[in-house]
Amino acid sequence: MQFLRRFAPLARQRLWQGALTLAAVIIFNFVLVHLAPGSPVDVLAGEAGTSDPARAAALIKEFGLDKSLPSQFLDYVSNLGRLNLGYSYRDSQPVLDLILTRLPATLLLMTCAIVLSLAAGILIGVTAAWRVNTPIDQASSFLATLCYATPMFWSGLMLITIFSVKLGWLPSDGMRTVTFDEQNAFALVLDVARHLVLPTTSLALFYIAIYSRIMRASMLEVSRLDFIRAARARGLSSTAVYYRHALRNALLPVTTMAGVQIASMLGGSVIVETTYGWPGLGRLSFEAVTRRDYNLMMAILLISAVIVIVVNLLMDVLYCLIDPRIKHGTEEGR
Amino acid sequence: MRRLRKFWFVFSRRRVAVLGLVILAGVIFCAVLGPLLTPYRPWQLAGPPLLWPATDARFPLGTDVLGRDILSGLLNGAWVSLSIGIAATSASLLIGTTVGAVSGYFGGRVGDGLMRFTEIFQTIPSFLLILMIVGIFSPSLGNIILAIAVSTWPAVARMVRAEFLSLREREYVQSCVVLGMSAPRILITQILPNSLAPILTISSVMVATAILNEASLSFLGLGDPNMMSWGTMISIGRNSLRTAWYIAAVPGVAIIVTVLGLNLFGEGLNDALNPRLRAE
Amino acid sequence: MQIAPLLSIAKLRIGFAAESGRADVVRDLDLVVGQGETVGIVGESGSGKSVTALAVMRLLPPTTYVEAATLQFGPHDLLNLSHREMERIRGKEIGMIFQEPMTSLNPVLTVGEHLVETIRRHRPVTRRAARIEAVELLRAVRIPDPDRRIDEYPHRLSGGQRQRVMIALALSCRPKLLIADEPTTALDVTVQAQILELLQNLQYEFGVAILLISHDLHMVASIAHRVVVMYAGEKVEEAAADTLFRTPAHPYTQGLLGATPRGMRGDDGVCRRLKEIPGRVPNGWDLPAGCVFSPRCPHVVERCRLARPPLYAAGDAAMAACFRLETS
Amino acid sequence: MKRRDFIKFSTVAGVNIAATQWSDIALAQDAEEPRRGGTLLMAIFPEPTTLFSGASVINQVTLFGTKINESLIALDFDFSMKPMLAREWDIAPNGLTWRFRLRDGVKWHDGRVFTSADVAFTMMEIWKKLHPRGIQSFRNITAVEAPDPGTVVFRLAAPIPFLRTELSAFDATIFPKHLYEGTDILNNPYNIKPIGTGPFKFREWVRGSHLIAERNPDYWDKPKPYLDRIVFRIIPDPAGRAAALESQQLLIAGPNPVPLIDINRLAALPHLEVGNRGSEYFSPMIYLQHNLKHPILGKVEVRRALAHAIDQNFVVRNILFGRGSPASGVVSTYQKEAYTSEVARYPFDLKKAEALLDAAGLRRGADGVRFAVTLDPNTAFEQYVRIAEYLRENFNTIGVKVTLRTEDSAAWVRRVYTNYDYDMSIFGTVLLADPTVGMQRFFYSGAISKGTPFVNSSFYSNKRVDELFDLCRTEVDTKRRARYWHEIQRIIQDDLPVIAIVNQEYTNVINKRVRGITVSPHSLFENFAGVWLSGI
Repeated sequence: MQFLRRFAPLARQRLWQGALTLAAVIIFNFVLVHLAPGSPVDVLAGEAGTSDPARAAALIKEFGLDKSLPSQFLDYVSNLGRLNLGYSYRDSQPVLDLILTRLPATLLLMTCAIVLSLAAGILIGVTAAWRVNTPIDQASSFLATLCYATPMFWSGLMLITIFSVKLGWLPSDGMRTVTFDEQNAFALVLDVARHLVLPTTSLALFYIAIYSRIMRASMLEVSRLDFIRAARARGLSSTAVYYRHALRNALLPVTTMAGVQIASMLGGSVIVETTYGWPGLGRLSFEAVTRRDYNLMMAILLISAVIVIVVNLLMDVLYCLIDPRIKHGTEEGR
Repeated sequence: MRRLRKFWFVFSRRRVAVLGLVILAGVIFCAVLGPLLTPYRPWQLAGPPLLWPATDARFPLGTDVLGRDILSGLLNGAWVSLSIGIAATSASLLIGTTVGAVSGYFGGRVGDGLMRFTEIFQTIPSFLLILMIVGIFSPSLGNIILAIAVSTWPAVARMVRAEFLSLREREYVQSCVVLGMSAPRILITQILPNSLAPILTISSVMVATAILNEASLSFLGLGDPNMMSWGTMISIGRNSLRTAWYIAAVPGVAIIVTVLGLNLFGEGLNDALNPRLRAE
Repeated sequence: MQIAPLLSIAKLRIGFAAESGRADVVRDLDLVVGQGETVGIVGESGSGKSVTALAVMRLLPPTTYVEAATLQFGPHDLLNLSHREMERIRGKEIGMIFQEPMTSLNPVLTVGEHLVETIRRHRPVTRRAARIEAVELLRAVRIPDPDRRIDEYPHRLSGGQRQRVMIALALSCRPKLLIADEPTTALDVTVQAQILELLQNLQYEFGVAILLISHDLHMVASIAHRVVVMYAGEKVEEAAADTLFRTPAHPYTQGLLGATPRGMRGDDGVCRRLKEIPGRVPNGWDLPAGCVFSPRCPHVVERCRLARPPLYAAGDAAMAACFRLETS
Repeated sequence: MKRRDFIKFSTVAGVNIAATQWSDIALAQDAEEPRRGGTLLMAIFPEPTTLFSGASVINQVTLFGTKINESLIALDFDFSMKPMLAREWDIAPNGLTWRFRLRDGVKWHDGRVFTSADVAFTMMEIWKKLHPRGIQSFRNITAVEAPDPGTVVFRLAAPIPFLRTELSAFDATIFPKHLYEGTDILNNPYNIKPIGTGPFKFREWVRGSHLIAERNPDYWDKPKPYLDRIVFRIIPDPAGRAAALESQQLLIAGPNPVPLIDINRLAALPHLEVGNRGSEYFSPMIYLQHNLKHPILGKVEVRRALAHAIDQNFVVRNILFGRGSPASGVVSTYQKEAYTSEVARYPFDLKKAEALLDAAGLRRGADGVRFAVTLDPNTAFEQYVRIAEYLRENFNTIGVKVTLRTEDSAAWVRRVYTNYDYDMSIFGTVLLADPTVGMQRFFYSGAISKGTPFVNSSFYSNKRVDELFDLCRTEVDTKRRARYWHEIQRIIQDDLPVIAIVNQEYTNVINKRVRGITVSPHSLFENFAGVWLSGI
């Protein structure tokens, strides 16, 4: 309970900030999306082959595109209040259902990518700091910069070429092999896992580089602080000093950066999901843009903003757990 | 001159930074002198298609699906990527610095308002924003630069604001205020020069990120069709992965090397310009 | 009365191996600390006093070198102990406290966690027993309401309280020697006095020897039995605390005493202007020839610039490195 | 390859499908006894938006729809009619009355009985009102009578020579009246979970992943279907599909499912068969269309010069990798009845092209450029963009500066068919069996209609050509109809509003375990009742 009492004011402040930002995002999205030259009816017309003009006019009327922009915006906001994110012209179903079917895949991919990038990043960062200025350190730093410089889609293509095409170990596409000998839960999990390996690696590579560099710098920084020398003066073993004292303090900047990176990782998932045909929100957003599906585009931008805000809140909670100096929203320690 | 020698002394101590500089120089060399180095234009159907690298003297790096010379594509790509990177970064720096300076120096409601505005761009994933902008407006060079600039200037704004907030408190700025110097003059003549170091450092990383973004856009088919950029070359090679994977691999390596060079150079710059490190 | 030696150091040399060659920070230092005895080391910053302490604890960075004829602590030859054996000594046999209490505690661990960790490191004690012992330790260092304070995080304690926790930590395994490197410098005067009094009581209670290092002559003299004065890496004078005060033998010590307000009240009760010592402390690279204090010594003679003065006897159990004491 | 081909809309008019081309050996294997059971893994791309093939002609909707809903008749390889839901039929000598005897004992998937009322309702309310092609081709059908549940009669105001092909499964699948009558058909809930009489029932659609059609146990044509189910896997990326075909995670994919560069490599694999059966029905072609309102492109000599600057063989060899053939005119060689080769020819000759441009008074400027145009390729398929890049280079060499503009389909349709803000455009089209249905809309001046894609947006209008089109619409005698067609082709090939670049083959990649595919020229767009999986 003590934790909740301590964290409540910070949560309130963050949620208020989040709400404000979300409102700004909504307005921004609406304006951006409606500046688009083409309109969805062209897509639908294009889609249905040789539809005649009367039908095109009917479509415009039906989807309310003839109304003035402000009134469209008012409808949009009022619908938003009722959690109705609008109807997808193209997929003939509410946008919310469409997103909810695709969201789990993206969340799964991102969670794995975050876990992998944090774990690997911290491990590499700590070992590099532990063996500072040795060949291991230089090699890992160089490798980190290399991964940082590799475009996600390119690493995707190469991984597919090697592991899927040449070696055939891993599938190159989709989330599940669709077969019908009833898979038990374990086989299903294993199947999804096999599909998950390459996309997660592609998405995580970039962030492993970032986290390992931050972790290394942070470890070196912390190791120079007084309480480390004091701990060694108390005869604690070097590993105890390194892992229990230095590591935990060095984690603080990494968690901050992890929060900030979530937004860019969601952006990165667009590329990875398109390269691997992963049925997630990223690929859906790309399709939404090319299909000029207004409601879907706005909904995805909104959901992404919500995800980023929620995850940042989680990161703050994590930060408070790690750093007791934070209380009542005043981040002394940060 | 002395400062330059001092800068070079610290900069050259980090071997990696020098490597970055060498790579950067190489890429710029290719970008500028590209057309003179190869007889073919990037789009020109110069030879037999699907030639593997190092099999035909005329095409050292081979040809793509339509027989276009990959080497001249690479050189032209260097020019495209660098120009897009630099243009987008300078636009982003311009917007970001002004917003950051204003909100950092004046603070108060204006400052917070501006920061709230930049926060939007923090919550919307940057590449998704770029995608939306380019996807919506036709994928031309101008729109790509606009999209990248729009999605990256908030990072600059936040950094510049932090710099200005700290520099604003320094005595030499206070004394200028006392002398009755106008606010813009103080901003430009006093505070800006001192915050150039971090701005310069971040700019090289931003150029790298801009190149990565442009490559991703071209890969998704949203690049400028009349520009043979590295991303376009990779997207051309995307479908022939099984038969001719070099078409996608070679430009990918070019991107990695360039971005690597820019990042290493940025690190070197950071150490050389960062007063605290310079003292060691 | 003869005190059994606990820490004996002979011909100690410490230096930094930079690219531009080796620079000695401490040269030919002899020092002995007896059991239960409090020895002070005084000197300006850069005189090598802290480095000496860190050398004893072998906490100096790898770019330094430590050579000595003897660096003996009880049965242990500190120079040649293995890394693991040294870890056994630190905290168990020798405790140490530092200058900056504000940053000497791990911000993300509670006071209790610090204490329990150290206790269990050196002794096979259950967590609950260690915690009880920790509360006792906090009470011993006069921290109010120890039962609640034990679960506090460092940032909620004042500077003085944190230094008390550091002392509790240092003494948690009843070490034979406590090294205190400028323990009160960062604290304000009232708290300084409390800490010093605490150190004296604990010395009486635990019989621990204390090696007190400071630039504050009077603070050291107030609780040390014997004081060593160091200048530019060399021991220039050593004497019992009160002897040093009454009859400072070495010109540098006289200068130091002259530079502190208390020492300036003349016999006629009139305060004279503070005298400060001209010049600057030389660093390891460009040491003057001959006596190291010669450039700043008011009584300098030709001989001082040519040769280094050895340590001459100056009164009972006192010595100083100045030719003027040479009673041929 | 433009990355967007993986979101291929069928902006190709109508449908691009192909049947499998079986070598003789394969035909012999069919003599084996079909085996029950198994799951057919089939590719469907891009993901359909609806499954209601009554109001949409895009291929992925029809690819799925033809497994669920059936039509009155099917077509044999010589386009003759074969019984389907109609057992037998008789056509009045004047071609104005078509009577069909329906098969009895046929049930809808929800158990209701299939009757002539369903056919009447579908014709009058769906094909004639909503089906993009049906609106035109069934215009002359004035009434549909259902004297008894087993008989349906079509009354025509004027003969429809192509009614035979239009009534086949491809364009005219029948829908349950009891589920659609009185509803807003376009938004009917069954549009995404269709009910039909076909061999497979709709079971599941997981967006972004797959669709499943389950075996219909009480299908009227016992013992078919042989398969347990068909899984339509949504793999948006061509290279992904190629990998899946190779690793047998897909057994059948078409049309043009994989990057053309990979086709020959896949064809060489032991377990795969690559063929283009079905091109005959759809006669796919790639057009370069000019906007005749453009001041310079409006001149016919300029268009002829540009025609000379296109090496069709290069396109076939390096862009289609042999999966196509040079086009002599705007009518496909597959449309045997209508095709003629005695038309004006424009062999590849850059010198002649330059001469024509000089003659037209378009001298090279200081920078060597005669004039500049924009080129908007459709980005649905990678090959259109590659051809655009190829044309840009060739036109460059003869002094015509081309700027490429690529944008997604919404913007392309708006530019070419609504705002007419384009100079030249490249797209693929399907001319179907009968040119009146497939080809007339591009050249008939009456077909110009703002906002409707894949119609005459080149503003070509030639009085004589319009007359000939009107004659063809109702002329029943095939010889006379052919003569009209030949004249149309000669005129168009002189005027060149559109330069036909290549006949494009539509290839399918099919695993050799899949048998019984070759049933009709529609190949993949058949109901797969007779398809089975051999055990090898």
